[in-house]
Amino acid sequence: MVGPCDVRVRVLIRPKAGILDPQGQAVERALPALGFEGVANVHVGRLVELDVEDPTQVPEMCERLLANPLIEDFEIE
Amino acid sequence: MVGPCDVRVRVLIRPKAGILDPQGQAVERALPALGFEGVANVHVGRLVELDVEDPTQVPEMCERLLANPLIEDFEIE
Amino acid sequence: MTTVRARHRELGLTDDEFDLIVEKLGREPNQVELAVFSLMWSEHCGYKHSRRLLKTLPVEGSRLVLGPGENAGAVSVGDGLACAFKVESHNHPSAVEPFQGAATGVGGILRDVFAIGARPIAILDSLRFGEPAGSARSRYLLEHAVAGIGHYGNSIGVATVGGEIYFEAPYEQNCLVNAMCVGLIEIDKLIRSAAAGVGNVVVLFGARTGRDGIGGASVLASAELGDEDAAKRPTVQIGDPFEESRLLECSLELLDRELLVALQDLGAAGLTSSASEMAAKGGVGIDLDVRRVPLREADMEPFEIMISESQERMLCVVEPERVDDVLAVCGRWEVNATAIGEVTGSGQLRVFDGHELVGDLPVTALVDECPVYELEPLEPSRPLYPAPPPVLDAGLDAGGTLLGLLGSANLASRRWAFEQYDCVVGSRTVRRPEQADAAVLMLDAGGAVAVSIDGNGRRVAVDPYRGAVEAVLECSANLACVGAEPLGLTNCLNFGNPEKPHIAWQLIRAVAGLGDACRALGVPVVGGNVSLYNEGGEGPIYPTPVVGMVGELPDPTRSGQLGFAQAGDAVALLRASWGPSEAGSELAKLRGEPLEGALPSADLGEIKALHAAVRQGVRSGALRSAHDVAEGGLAVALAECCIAGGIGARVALGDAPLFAEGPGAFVVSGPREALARFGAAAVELGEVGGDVLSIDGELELAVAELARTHRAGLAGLL
Amino acid sequence: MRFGVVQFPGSCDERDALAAARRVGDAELLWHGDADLRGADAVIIPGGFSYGDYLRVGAIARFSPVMGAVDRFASEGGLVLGICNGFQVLCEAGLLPGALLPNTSLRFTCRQVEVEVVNTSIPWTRGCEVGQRLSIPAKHTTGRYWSPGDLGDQVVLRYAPGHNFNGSMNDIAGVCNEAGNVLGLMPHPEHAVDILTGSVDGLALIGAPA
Ligand SMILES: Nc1ncnc2c1ncn2[C@@H]1O[C@H](COP(=O)(O)OP(=O)(O)O)[C@@H](O)[C@H]1O
Ligand SMILES: [Mg+2]
Repeated sequence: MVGPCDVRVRVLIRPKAGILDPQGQAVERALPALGFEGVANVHVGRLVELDVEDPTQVPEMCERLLANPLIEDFEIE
Repeated sequence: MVGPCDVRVRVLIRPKAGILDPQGQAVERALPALGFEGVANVHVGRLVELDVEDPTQVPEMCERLLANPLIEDFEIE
Repeated sequence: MTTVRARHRELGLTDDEFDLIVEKLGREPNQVELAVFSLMWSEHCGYKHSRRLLKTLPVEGSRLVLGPGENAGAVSVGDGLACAFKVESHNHPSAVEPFQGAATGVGGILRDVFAIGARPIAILDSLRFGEPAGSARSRYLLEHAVAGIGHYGNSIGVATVGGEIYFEAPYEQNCLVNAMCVGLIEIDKLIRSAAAGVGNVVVLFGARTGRDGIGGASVLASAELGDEDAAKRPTVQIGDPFEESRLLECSLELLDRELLVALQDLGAAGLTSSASEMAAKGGVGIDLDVRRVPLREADMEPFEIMISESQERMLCVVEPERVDDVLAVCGRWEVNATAIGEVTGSGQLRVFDGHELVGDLPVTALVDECPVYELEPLEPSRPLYPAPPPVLDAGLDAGGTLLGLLGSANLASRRWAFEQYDCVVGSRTVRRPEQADAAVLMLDAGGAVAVSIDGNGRRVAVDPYRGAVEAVLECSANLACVGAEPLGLTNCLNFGNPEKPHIAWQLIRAVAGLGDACRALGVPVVGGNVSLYNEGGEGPIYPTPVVGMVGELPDPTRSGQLGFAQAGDAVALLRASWGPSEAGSELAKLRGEPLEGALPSADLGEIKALHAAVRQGVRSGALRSAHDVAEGGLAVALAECCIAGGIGARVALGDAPLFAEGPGAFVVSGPREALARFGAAAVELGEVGGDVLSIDGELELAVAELARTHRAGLAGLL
Repeated sequence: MRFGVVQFPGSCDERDALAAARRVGDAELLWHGDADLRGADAVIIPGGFSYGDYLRVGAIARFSPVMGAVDRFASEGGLVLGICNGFQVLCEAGLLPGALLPNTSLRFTCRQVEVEVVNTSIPWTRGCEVGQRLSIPAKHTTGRYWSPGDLGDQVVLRYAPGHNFNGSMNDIAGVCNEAGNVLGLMPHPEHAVDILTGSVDGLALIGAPA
């Protein structure tokens, strides 16, 4: 399945700034209860990793499928 | 809320090797039908980003809250 | 030799069992064979300590369609339709990883039901945890187990319509997660799991096979959980409801097109138990080639492939000329399907790795000749369990006591949990949680089925026989309250280590109680499950037989409800052989009293007649509400009727005790003249109306306050 | 009136939607793999967990062949109703504005809710009065509606006060496209078509075009 010339790509997907991120908030609220102080700006997003033959496809794949540009920002590594 | 000496930490959380990753599997199966060829080894995980005063605490945070060590591996950046 | 012996002990086999295996094979088993035997002869698959007891349960009934022995039992509900159902435990996996453990528990019981060809229509869950107050672990297990059940049931589109949750200290280390599934099937479409037809092809379909739950059946299900839990963790099974929903539709289409000879789910012990049980039931042999099994991970050894507990897989037997059609149907549902073997006349389960024979096992030895052990019961001379810590002041007045009970973990509203479950999908749900004592699901041809699940471990701990009888009566009472007549029963026996004499005694007495109650009510036991060795550091769990019952009612528009319905209606107590006591009651628990004293004895004949009277009253419309008096006694029952109806009542109880518990009583309401028809069984207590519950003038509480306390109880603890 | 009810892998409520539609007209299932609406006058994208809700709700289903046909059908003014997961799919497909985010509770919640009809000018609500309240079950984990900017009268349904359990912006429960032929909502009208199961208010929406 994995071709010789495949590249491992990592896509980081984050909730857009300004849109409520209850997951981040939940983590931020839970940490002090566990005794972890001094934590702020917690955000929870998605991590997608894949092998692709043609890395130039990836931005379009993100735009159309992996992320929803209306509510999410993505970063390709 | 953000202290001067805070560090932005990025945690990547992935399904443990060998443990079923239904999401990655479903995405991989769907992609060709959607016109995205030549994609393999898709894995979907979580991305947690946070500002911490004391980065040495982060591994323990992952163990206890951010990740589920039974089924997930985490990587701190 | 010594290494082999070391190995068989690791796998949970005794030296005697190992010698017996050598005798059956006429030689030493190899690694594959030893792994297969260790699982088939584990408690979980072999029923080593329960088989003899289970044989004592009644299995006859006029409506019986399928009794114990198949993946699920079934009873006839008319129009050529059968209702299939079964309850099963996933206790140890849930204690290790509650979300996935509970989710895969639901997945497993769903497969048992569609393995006989039935379409699942309902799920119920029965949960036991330690006290949530003051135990972060218990709250964690509760939150994640409930989320896991919802995740799986909601995603696959089967309504979760009922269940129960109890909190007791003995479940702290060893929680219980039992799930029941109910399905519907046309009787002539029922399919068995018996393999047949030498030369027929064995097809594995569903998820690919990984290292999930390797050793699960013998390690997770047959050994006490101790500190070494961590070692078991890498084998956590992950559920994929999306895979299962395709597997379900695919299986039902294969059966609909009559393409299969036999069908079986892969549960505990994976391919090993499925293949050998299919072969044993059909009196045939099966050859399997593990090399053809689609793997999720390369380099799995043959024995790993044979015992893997990867979820969402099924095994079927197909005539050679139909294999292509079967693969085509699977393809349409995007379900992997592979021919991995064939039916033979050898009576052997033969495991090949390509052309190499890596295991050759006599099927009867695996399935039918597992050693069965005699229990050595000893009645304990004093309570086995410590008294619970007192949390309710014995000096409180009646009102304060009632509020204390309503807000307590065991009696508080379960809304926090059941709102996480889809109870409407399927368009059958006529009675949802908190509308009535049993869930009601209507049938397409008219009529409806009602389902209930119950089992109070603390009362069984006080008196295993009467406690088990009460569990059956409670289910039957719940069905009566919606107007349903019991048709069949399933059960899950959750107990501690049966090799301990006191546990053996609990098990024997509880099964005797189950059997007697079923015989008295004329309800057959159509199936179930056994989960033993439920012990943690602090000792055994409460003995917990969980009973699931299915009944029928002719007219869903006449389904009963528990809430008072109409101002001016009379409120009555309907009772027979009712002699409630505080022994083992919720009040006794909250006051920290030891688990002593006798549960009230019950005249099963009288109570059966009472249930019939309530059922008739609901069906005829004479009763506008019906609710059985259970945990918390009469006062709590009255409060629950007020809360559910959003209306008050003014009653005088006379000599009836407020909080004592025992079977054989109902709080009902309806027109005064209608209630009069119940004759001596009925005692008029008062009248529905207003926004206050007033008992004997001595207890006056606003319904709004009762509701607030009841609603806040569980959510407040989390 | 002929309804087509789309079936994706992982759909849950398609049979319920089919039965509900048959109370007011003819209806048949449409397979996700066929780019063919088989002459339907109205299409229902049902609830459930298409493709397991994996990656992002509705993200994968929206690429299935049948959705291409739905897209053309909608652009020609065909009537489309997206329920719950169907609403999510239509938003992902760009047939409806906005997006659906995780409930603020982060929990799946199943509850009978009341919604208020605020726009009766579209085919799906023409049977309703402005301000009319409908009792309909809602059940989802990802129902928090969000959209940049003001939607004006594309807002068709709002949760009645106290009934917005998912945290939707401005209590929005259902929105339509600019033309008004495509409606998406989180509550399940197909589960409110029989008094025995709790309510018949859903017929006001499903039955409107018929
Ligand atoms: N407590 C019980 N009461 C009645 N039947 C039981 C009980 N426990 C197990 N059985 C029956 O024994 C058979 C084997 O059970 P089990 O191994 O759990 O089946 P499966 O592997 O399909 O889940 C089933 O038919 C089941 O109904
Ligand atoms: Mg089975």
